[in-house]
Parts: sequence; C-alpha cells; structure tokens
Amino acid sequence: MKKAHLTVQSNSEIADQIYKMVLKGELVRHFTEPGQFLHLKVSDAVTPLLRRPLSIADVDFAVNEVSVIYRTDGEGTRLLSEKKEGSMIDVLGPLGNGFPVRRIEPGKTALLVGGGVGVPPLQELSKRLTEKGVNVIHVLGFQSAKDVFYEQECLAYGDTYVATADGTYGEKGFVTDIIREKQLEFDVLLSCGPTPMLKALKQQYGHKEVYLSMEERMGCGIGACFACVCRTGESDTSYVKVCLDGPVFKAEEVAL
Amino acid sequence: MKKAHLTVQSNSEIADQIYKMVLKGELVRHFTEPGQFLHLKVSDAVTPLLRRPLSIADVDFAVNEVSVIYRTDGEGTRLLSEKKEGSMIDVLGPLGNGFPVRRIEPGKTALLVGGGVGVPPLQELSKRLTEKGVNVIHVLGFQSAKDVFYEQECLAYGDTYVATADGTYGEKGFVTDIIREKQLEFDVLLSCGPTPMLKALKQQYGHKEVYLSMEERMGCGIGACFACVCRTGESDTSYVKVCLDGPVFKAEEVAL
Amino acid sequence: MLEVNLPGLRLKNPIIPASGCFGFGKEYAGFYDLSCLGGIMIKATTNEARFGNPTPRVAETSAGMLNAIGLQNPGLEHVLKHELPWLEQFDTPIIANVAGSQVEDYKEVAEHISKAPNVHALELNISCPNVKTGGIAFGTDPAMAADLTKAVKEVSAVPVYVKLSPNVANITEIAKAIEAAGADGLTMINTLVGMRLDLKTGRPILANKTGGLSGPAIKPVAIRMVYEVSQAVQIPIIGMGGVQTAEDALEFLLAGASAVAVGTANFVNPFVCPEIIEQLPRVLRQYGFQSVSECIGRSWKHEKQPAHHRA
Amino acid sequence: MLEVNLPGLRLKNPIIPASGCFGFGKEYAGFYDLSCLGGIMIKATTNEARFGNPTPRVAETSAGMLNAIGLQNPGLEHVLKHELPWLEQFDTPIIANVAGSQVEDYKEVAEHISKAPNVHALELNISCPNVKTGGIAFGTDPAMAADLTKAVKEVSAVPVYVKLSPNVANITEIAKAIEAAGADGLTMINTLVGMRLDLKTGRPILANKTGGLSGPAIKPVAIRMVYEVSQAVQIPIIGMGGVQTAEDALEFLLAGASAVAVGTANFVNPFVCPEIIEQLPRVLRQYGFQSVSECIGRSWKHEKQPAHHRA
Ligand SMILES: Cc1cc2nc3c(=O)[nH]c(=O)nc-3n(C[C@H](O)[C@H](O)[C@H](O)COP(=O)(O)OP(=O)(O)OC[C@H]3O[C@@H](n4cnc5c(N)ncnc54)[C@H](O)[C@@H]3O)c2cc1C
Ligand SMILES: Cc1cc2nc3c(=O)[nH]c(=O)nc-3n(C[C@H](O)[C@H](O)[C@H](O)COP(=O)(O)OP(=O)(O)OC[C@H]3O[C@@H](n4cnc5c(N)ncnc54)[C@H](O)[C@@H]3O)c2cc1C
Ligand SMILES: Cc1cc2nc3c(=O)[nH]c(=O)nc-3n(C[C@H](O)[C@H](O)[C@H](O)COP(=O)(O)O)c2cc1C
Ligand SMILES: Cc1cc2nc3c(=O)[nH]c(=O)nc-3n(C[C@H](O)[C@H](O)[C@H](O)COP(=O)(O)O)c2cc1C
Ligand code: FES
Ligand code: FES
Repeated sequence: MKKAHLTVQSNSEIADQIYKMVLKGELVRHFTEPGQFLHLKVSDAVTPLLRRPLSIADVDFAVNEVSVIYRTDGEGTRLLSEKKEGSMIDVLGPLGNGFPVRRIEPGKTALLVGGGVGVPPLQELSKRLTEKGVNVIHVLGFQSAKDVFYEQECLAYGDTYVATADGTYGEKGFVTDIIREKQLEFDVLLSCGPTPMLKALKQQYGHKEVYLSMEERMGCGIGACFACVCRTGESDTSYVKVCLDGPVFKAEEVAL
Repeated sequence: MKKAHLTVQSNSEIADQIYKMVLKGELVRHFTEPGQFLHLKVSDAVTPLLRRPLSIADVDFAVNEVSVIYRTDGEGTRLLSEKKEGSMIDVLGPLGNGFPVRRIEPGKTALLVGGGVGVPPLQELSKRLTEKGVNVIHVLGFQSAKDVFYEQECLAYGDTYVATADGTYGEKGFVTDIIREKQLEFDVLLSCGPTPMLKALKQQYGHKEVYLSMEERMGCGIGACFACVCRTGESDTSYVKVCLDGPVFKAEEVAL
Repeated sequence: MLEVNLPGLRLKNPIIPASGCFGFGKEYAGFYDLSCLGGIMIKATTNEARFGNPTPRVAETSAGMLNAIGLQNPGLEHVLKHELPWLEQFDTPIIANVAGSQVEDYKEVAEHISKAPNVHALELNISCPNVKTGGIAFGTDPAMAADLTKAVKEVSAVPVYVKLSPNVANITEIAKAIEAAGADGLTMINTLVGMRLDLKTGRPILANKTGGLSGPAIKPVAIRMVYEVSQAVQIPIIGMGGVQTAEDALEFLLAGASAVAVGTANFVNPFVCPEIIEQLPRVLRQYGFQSVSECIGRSWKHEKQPAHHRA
Repeated sequence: MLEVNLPGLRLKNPIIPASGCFGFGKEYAGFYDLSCLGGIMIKATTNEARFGNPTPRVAETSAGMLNAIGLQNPGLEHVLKHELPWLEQFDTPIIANVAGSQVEDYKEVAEHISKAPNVHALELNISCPNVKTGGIAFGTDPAMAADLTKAVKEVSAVPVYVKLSPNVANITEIAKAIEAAGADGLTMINTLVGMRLDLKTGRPILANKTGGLSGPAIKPVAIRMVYEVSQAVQIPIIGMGGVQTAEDALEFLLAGASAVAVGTANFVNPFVCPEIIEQLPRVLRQYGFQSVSECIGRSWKHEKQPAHHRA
C-alpha cells in the first residue's frame, strides 16, 4: 500500500468506450495477487474529489508496468480517458486481497468467469495460474459485440467462451447459460463482474470452491471509512470491507 | 460582446509572476477601445467556477490576436499560467467601455499612469493615441525592480518614468510623487491600477480631465448580477456597473 | 415533450433563469432571443430603489460562489415603467421576485407588480440571506412565512410562489405552513449562508461579511430538499441550486420539481439556458422518458417503474 | 509555534483527523507515525456494535461527497478492549466521538470511554444526519442538546466537546444553550444533509436516500458558522468542514477555531494531515503570524490589527 505518481505509458480505446491504460512506476513492485486494485486520483481539481478504484489487469515486473482496463462511465473515467502519454497520475495501491493463486494446486482446472469490466483482472490471473500448471477455462460475458475485449488474450491461456446478452457475438445469453450448456467442468471458480452475475454464480455453484471479486462504491479504499462493507451473514453486525478484506472473497464469506 | 474559444498562441513569464498570453480568434475583430477586457474561463472544471476579468493589453487586427498580461495571484491565474500553446480558452468579450480615444484631440498631451497589473491596457492606449497624433507620457508604478515590465514598450511611444515603492528601480516612491517632482504637464490623464492610486489621482487632479479604469470583483461581467457596482455619489441609490458602464469612467462619475 | 403547465404559468419548457442571476433580461437578450425560455424570474423588486450592500459583493468558493448583493434594484416604479414593458417583446411569462422589509412592503409590491400584463406569477423572496430586515427572517419561521403568504395572496392578481430558504432545520414544516396559507407553488432553494476569509487581510472577503452560497456545491442540499418537500405538499415546486446541465435539470425533475431555475451558471456561460433547453429532449430520451411531465417526482413515485424498466 | 492548549487537550499542533474519516487509526498508521498528529477523533462509538446503513453508502458531488455510513462501529466494549489500547502506542490525545439513540446510551458510552487512559476528551455526536433516532434530533433542538450535554457532563471523567449540526436556522442559539449546559468546547461542523439521484435508475444513489455532505463544497458554510459561534461563546471550538490545505486550516483559525479537524481529505490523500502540519509554519509566517494562538479569531478581533499591518 503506497502512494505514488505513476507515468502514463499509453492510454487507448480497445472496445466501445473501453480503455486500456498502462502505468509505470516503482509502486508496481508491491503488487502481490491478481485481483488487487489501484485507487486513482483522476484530476488535481476538487471535482471529481474522490479516487476511482480500478482492478489491475496485467503486471510486467520487468519494466515496472501495470495496466488497467476501464469503461468510460461517468466524469472520473472520462477524465482518465483524456490522459496523455507521459502525464502523471496520483495512485494509491496496490490495494486489497486478490485471487488466492497460492491455494490452487497444479493440475486442477479453474473456471474464470468475467462480466464486462470485470474481465480485466482475469488476465493476470490466467497468466499466474497457467504458470503454475493450473488449467484455465474462460467464460466472458458482454452486452453486445461492440463491447467485447480480451478474448484473444484469454485464448492464449486456455479455452475461452464468449456470451453476449444480445447474441451479436459468441453465444447469446449469460455466462451461467454457457457454463450449463457447455457442461464445463472445474475444480475452482473465480469470477469478477456485476453483482447479479456473482449472485447467480454463488447460487448455482456455491457448493464448490468459488472466489468472487466484489464491487462497491468506495470512499477511502483502505479500510478507514466503512463505505464499502458487505454483510457476511454470520450475525446482524458482522461484515467485511471490500477494499481491505477483499475485493476477492470466498463465496461463503459474503452475503449477496 | 461574444463568446468564443480562442487559441493560445503563447504564454510566458515576462516579470516576476507576471505572464503575457497571446490569444487568437475571430472575436478579436469586435475590439473597439483600449481598456476593454476579456472574461476568461480558466478551466473546464467547476472550480474555479467564475470567469476571470483581464484587460486587453494589445491588439493585432491583422492576425486577429490580442494579448493579456496578468499576475499569478490566486488559483485562477495560476491555472491560466499553465495553459500551453495551442490550447483553447473560452472567452467572453470584448467587454465594457474603454478609454475614449476619440475624445482626445491630436496635439494634446496625455499622461498615462499605470500601477502594477494596471499597466497592460496602457500599451494599446499609447499606440492608439500616438497614431492619432496625441503626445503621450507614461508613469508606471511597481512594488520592486523584479515586478517591472513594459517600460521598453512604452518608451517606443513617449517619455516614460518608472517608480518603485522600494526604490530598487527607477525613482523611489509612488506615481503621484513622480508627477509632482517631474512637474509633468498634461491635458488629460488616463489611469489604470489599484484603487488607492486612482483615489490619489482623482484627489490631486480631479479638476482636470481624468479617466480611471476601475477594478471590482465580478460575477457575470456583463451587467446582470450587480456584483461590480460603484457609487456615483449623485444620490443614495445611484451607481454605475464597472463591467458594463466601465471599467473606464471619467473621474467625476465615480465616488472613490 | 417539454411543456409544463403550472398555476399561472404555461411554460414551453421547464427552464427558467433564476432571480438575481439574469437582471431584467437586457444583458442576455444581447446573446439570444429570450422567447426561447420557459419563463424569466426577474431580479427582486422592492417598493423603493435600493443600492444594496457595499462591495466586494461576490467571492468564489469550491464549486460555488458567495454573493451579498443585498437586493439592489431600481424600485417598483421603475420596474413597472421600464423593465417589464421592455420584456413584453418576448413571448415568455415573467415571474416577478418580490422582496421587502415588512409585510406591508411585500403587499405593496405584490399588488402593483402582479397587475403588469406580462407578470404571470409572483415569487415571494422570504429567503434572501443578505439583508438585515425581512428576507430570511420570514423564511425561517413557519408562522411568519404563512402570515406573509396569506397577506400577499389577498392582494395578488396572479398565482403566488414562495421561495424557500435552505438555512432551516426542517424545511417541510415551513413548506406545509406556506401551502396551508394558500401559496400556489414553491420555489427552492435560495442560497446557503456562507463566508470566505481573505487570508491576506484576515477579514471576510465580502464587505457584508456573510453571503449566499450558490452553484454546483449546493446541488445535493437542493435535491434533498426538493425530494422531501415535493412529497409533503401538493403544490408544484420550481427547483434550483447548482443546475449547469440538462442532466442536472433532469435530476431536479426526478426529485420532484415541476420546472427548474438556473442561477449562477448564467454567469459562467451566458448561453447556458438555451443550451440546456436544446439538450433536454436528448437527455430525456437517453434516460427513457418521453416528456418532462413524466419525470416529475419519479425518484419517489415507487408505484410506477421508471419508463426504461418497462419495456 | 503550533501548540494549542484546550480543555483536556494539550495539542502539539492544531491538526486532528475528524471522526469517521480515520477509523480507529490503524489504516493510516500504515502510512505514517500517528504521533505527529495534534490529536485523533476516533469513529463514533455506541454502546452496542452497529452495522449501519445498507450500501451504497457514499456518492460523489461537486467538490464534495455524501455519506450515509450510519454510525457503523464495533461497539463500546470492543473499542475499550481493542481499539483504544492499540492507540496507546502513539503520543497523541484521543478524542472519543460518542453517539447513541437516547440520553442513556450517550451516558453509558461517555462514562466508560472517558475512563480509558488515552481518551482526553469526548466529542458528543448530536449531529449525525444518517441515523433514524438520536443523532441530529438532539442537534437541532437547543433544549434537548443542553439536557444531553448536562447528563453527559455528570458522568464524564474528561472534558466534553459537543459536535454541532449545520442543518439549523440559528446555530449560535444551540451553541449558547450547550455552553450554558456546561460543555467544555464545541466541534463544528458535521455534514449538511444532501442527496444525489442516479439518473439511470431515477432513484437516490445512497441506499439510505439522504446522506451527509462533506468536503470543500461545505467550507464556506463551516467558516461562517465558526465565525458566528466563536463570537457568541467563551468555550473553544474545533473547526472542520472541507479542510484540504494549511491555508484552509488557517482560514478556520482566523474565523475563530482553536484547532482544526480534517475529514474527507484523508480519503483523497492519506498523507493530508502530516502534510498540513508540515506546511503550517510556512503558511503562518507567510501571512505574518508567529504562532497558531495568535491567529485564533483574528477575523473578528478588530481591536487588534493583523500582525503584518503592525510593522
Ligand atoms: C475493487 C473495484 C475494482 C474495479 N475495477 C474496475 C475495472 O477494472 N474496470 C472498470 O471499468 N471499472 C472498475 N470498477 C468500477 C469503477 O471503479 C467505476 O466504474 C468508476 O469508479 C466510475 O467512476 P466515474 O467517475 O466514471 O463514474 P461516476 O458515476 O461519475 O462516479 C461517481 C462515484 O461513484 C463511484 N462509482 C460509480 N460506479 C461505481 C462502481 N461500479 N463501482 C464502484 N464505484 C463506483 C465512483 O468511484 C465515484 O466515487 C471497479 C470498482 C471496484 C470497487
Ligand atoms: C476590469 C478588470 C480588468 C482587470 N485586468 C487585469 C489585468 O490586465 N491583469 C491582471 O493581472 N489582473 C487584472 N484584473 C484583476 C484580475 O481579474 C484578478 O487578479 C484575477 O481575477 C484573480 O483571479 P485568481 O483566481 O488568480 O485569484 P483569486 O483570489 O483566487 O480569485 C477569486 C475570485 O476573486 C476575484 N478577484 C480576485 N482578485 C480580484 C481583483 N483584483 N479584481 C477583480 N476580481 C478579483 C476573481 O475574479 C475570482 O472571482 C482585472 C480586474 C478587472 C475587474
Ligand atoms: C448574484 C446572485 C443574486 C441573487 N439575487 C436573488 C434575488 O434577488 N432574489 C432571489 O429570490 N434570489 C436571488 N438569488 C438566488 C438565486 O435565484 C438562486 O436561488 C440560487 O442562486 C441558487 O441557484 P444557483 O445555484 O443556480 O445559482 C441570487 C443569487 C445570486 C448568485
Ligand atoms: C464517511 C464519513 C463518516 C463520518 N462519520 C462521522 C462520525 O462517526 N461521527 C461524527 O461526529 N462525524 C462523522 N463524520 C463527519 C466528519 O467528522 C466531519 O464533521 C465532516 O465530514 C466535515 O468535515 P470534512 O469536510 O473535512 O469531511 C463523517 C464524515 C464522513 C465523510
Ligand atoms: S472504501 Fe473506505 S472502508 Fe472501504
Ligand atoms: S459583474 Fe455582474 S454586473 Fe458587473
């Protein structure tokens, strides 16, 4: 957990309103697990005031570079998309606990399920898992053909299925439809994406070993403000913090 | 009175914390009198929210360029000083009524008195007056040697005296000291600078033909908000608006 | 798609420049044809001409500004003789902002100004934070606010809207008192009381010391108040506070406003009102709405699903 | 130059992280040594553990943010057993923020937490806008605020500061009632009640609907209130609301605060408190001051000329 200014190496649109930005700096050395995130100050002005959380998509320790993939949604991500090569960004990170690569044994099969801008962290995850000898299968869900990205990158590591909600690319339907229809077999499921998707996965595969990366609006990003809590279901007052304890949790740790 | 985006042609420091910025665009054609000002939006963000008024220092109709000279004082002017060549600035202007060059007859002698960042509009004024055959004498007041600018430009048009409050350049003292000590003779006095200076000039030379360019905090810059009023002294409720009726007034029109 | 009908006001669109931020229209008429506006809220008028407070009268703050104009205006007679007749050339209803120090002052201005042919509604300014007497005092006490409303309703020839102050602990209480007193509508919010110090002198920047805070900074406070009050009263609300874009205007409509006034943003961009009017149809459609009236109060009308969820 | 002595609090400098914006210090201890801080206002503590409100709990606004955490905290026992002992390693006084639904709750927490060795003062949170019972209800009624203050003073082993709500028409009235009831100091301001709608759903972004507005947007409101209250009471004020820089801190001192708390800015820059502390001496000197104590209330102490005008 460091605060530093990283240099923008590149920043370009890779799908409809989806940008990839590569950042360089010493801070990269502190990265440990795929699924960790960066908390970025997108502007020096007082508006937007808060930082923006973005998952780390890819790390290259050799050159101290990380990439993030983001959708231009509101003002913050729009400002981010305007950053020029060579400019500096105030970054807090790497934050949180990612996917527990260390706990997945070689030879096992991991099903990686990503939805929309939940897909990015799966790239580094795939890389780490395959390096370790884990077999990976990817299921990626998008709204429409124009939103699809990262299919090629995933194919490099293992089987990859793409679903679009409107059927304009790959299979028509949701990621859960694909898993069922293709009868995909796996030992562990790792997923990142919108909450309804995570919920469906937990419901259908909760008896298995499932890890979910959660999203919640954040204040501090470091555990101090209690903005990003998620109930565990244990007791009335028990909770975890997405920013500090997560964003990746075992499915049974979070009440969805 | 137009709103347009002008292009920054250049922007550089010409004295300690004093910048000169040259702007280009069609809007320049609407300029009529030296002493008019531009109302600039220094940033697209909501902070700083309001525009910043800056006097037009110099106009070149041939290439549609105006220059402004400003001191980096607060946040707005600091942001302005960071504008790069080629960037665009949202400008409202030219606003207000300037010095009445048309009313000053050839052969007469005009004393131009500027204090600090009140000096810039005198440049265009000097140019216009001399073009017309009016003799000009300049008296410029600054805090200190490091603040001095525009002496050379003024010398090109007529005698120029510089006073600094701390005596580190030119004569030590205020502009009024110089006018008295050098026994400067003139038919009309035109001045722009801090209110205490304008007040002293009005007090000492109010019986003559004196024009003063006033400064006041502004909201709209176009006469709608009543932020920038100045009493005329005629009645309890009589006033002029600096942005619309001024910024240049005959000394007797404003109660200082 | 943009029309809204309110007591006294047939608005061709819901966008109205806010009082005090548009003078009497003259300056903006130099930029565009004022007939495009839903209506115009003119500068507060008092019975006698007023100079207002000493300068400096404005100061800037984060995402906002402070003003302490102090109700400067040329007085009732001048407004009736010069400003209102000049505005008759435009095809847009005028909402006359009425101010005073005592109930009698309000009554006098209301009675006369409400008879001007192009004045279609009054806006009682009981919320100006920048004058010593009257103004905000009426706006923070439900009983005083109700009495004033009643008195003005008796003499006004047109519907009366009352402008609420946000500087209160319980705005619905005041709103309900004003509704019960017979007001035809509410306008809200006026400015929050604020101050900024000049570090160089150690003193307040404004000569009046305190001023009214407006601009994007106060929008969340305004939205909250419109949301609460619109559920507590039956009369319509013209919402305002920090509107800069068509999206902001939509947010006010969803919160429960029936029309939207734009204040400070006029200073930043003199074309802001026509630009919002131009953008509004696109923005409505983008969020699944076919008309302004359909949006009003959608944030709390839970029985109906937002349009784009129907499909 | 930076020391300030207040009831119960010998502060090595006037900069204190604000309650709810610093947890119980653990996270920020990962960034710097907390001993550099003037003091620490810990997260509101209630007698029982609370989960708080559903998420989303934060939303962004122009130059500000809304929060509706809802006083989530691990409860008195846990704070006494774990959080406060852990904080003992740092050489800085703790100000314990005390909350509850009823007078009895406040008393219970105050009595026990005030006995912890490193708790040097209490901050009574009578201004939380995000809970249904207690909180802000106490903060908008002078009589209730006074009764609560009295009750807590009776049981507290350390000086009691009361945290004021800005959501009132007359803050000096409440401040005076609290002073008369025996409070040792005031802290102000808590957040303004606000709301933001999500245009896509047409609903409030916050699950709690309304939230508390903090950040630079509210600084002018806070400065105005500190300026007014500091002239109306004799007890010291810890000022807050939108502080991001040493200049902002100076503005609060000049307005009449004796120390300054920093809230939201910690989220933007975790190092903001030590950075302000480092900058403060330079900023004081730049504006002609030799010490913090010399600045306090300068904006209204007209009998004395600001230092740099003496010469
Ligand atoms: C741990 C984590 C990892 C994320 N990783 C990615 C990623 O890799 N790629 C990507 O495109 N998006 C990611 N998101 C979502 C991303 O943070 C939001 O899209 C972004 O903050 C929106 O900012 P904005 O200014 O464009 O939108 P606005 O709506 O203008 O933002 C306003 C406020 O709401 C917050 N906010 C809005 N949407 C979200 C959201 N979905 N989740 C959390 N906060 C939100 C913003 O942070 C900001 O504080 C992640 C979120 C979290 C919590
Ligand atoms: C008609 C006119 C012409 C001017 N011409 C020049 C010029 O040619 N060169 C130059 O350097 N300055 C000029 N000024 C002053 C200039 O406008 C201010 O220095 C500038 O607005 C300060 O902005 P800031 O953001 O740096 O300061 P801040 O103090 O951060 O500004 C905060 C607010 O106060 C206003 N403000 C602050 N100081 C002044 C001031 N002295 N006059 C008016 N408003 C102020 C700003 O416009 C802004 O709204 C002129 C002012 C007026 C009214
Ligand atoms: C310079 C200025 C002058 C104002 N004068 C008046 C006025 O005369 N009467 C009135 O009812 N409101 C007045 N207001 C308040 C606005 O009409 C509006 O309620 C407030 O500014 C909030 O809207 P905004 O954030 O869009 O500016 C004034 C506001 C400003 C900024
Ligand atoms: C996320 C968040 C949580 C807060 N929690 C508390 C709290 O528990 N107790 C309290 O008295 N104030 C709480 N506050 C209010 C702050 O202490 C402070 O009064 C307010 O935010 C204004 O200061 P700022 O603008 O510097 O944030 C909270 C504020 C925020 C933003
Ligand atoms: S974002 Fe502050 S605790 Fe998680
Ligand atoms: S600045 Fe608005 S009237 Fe002059």
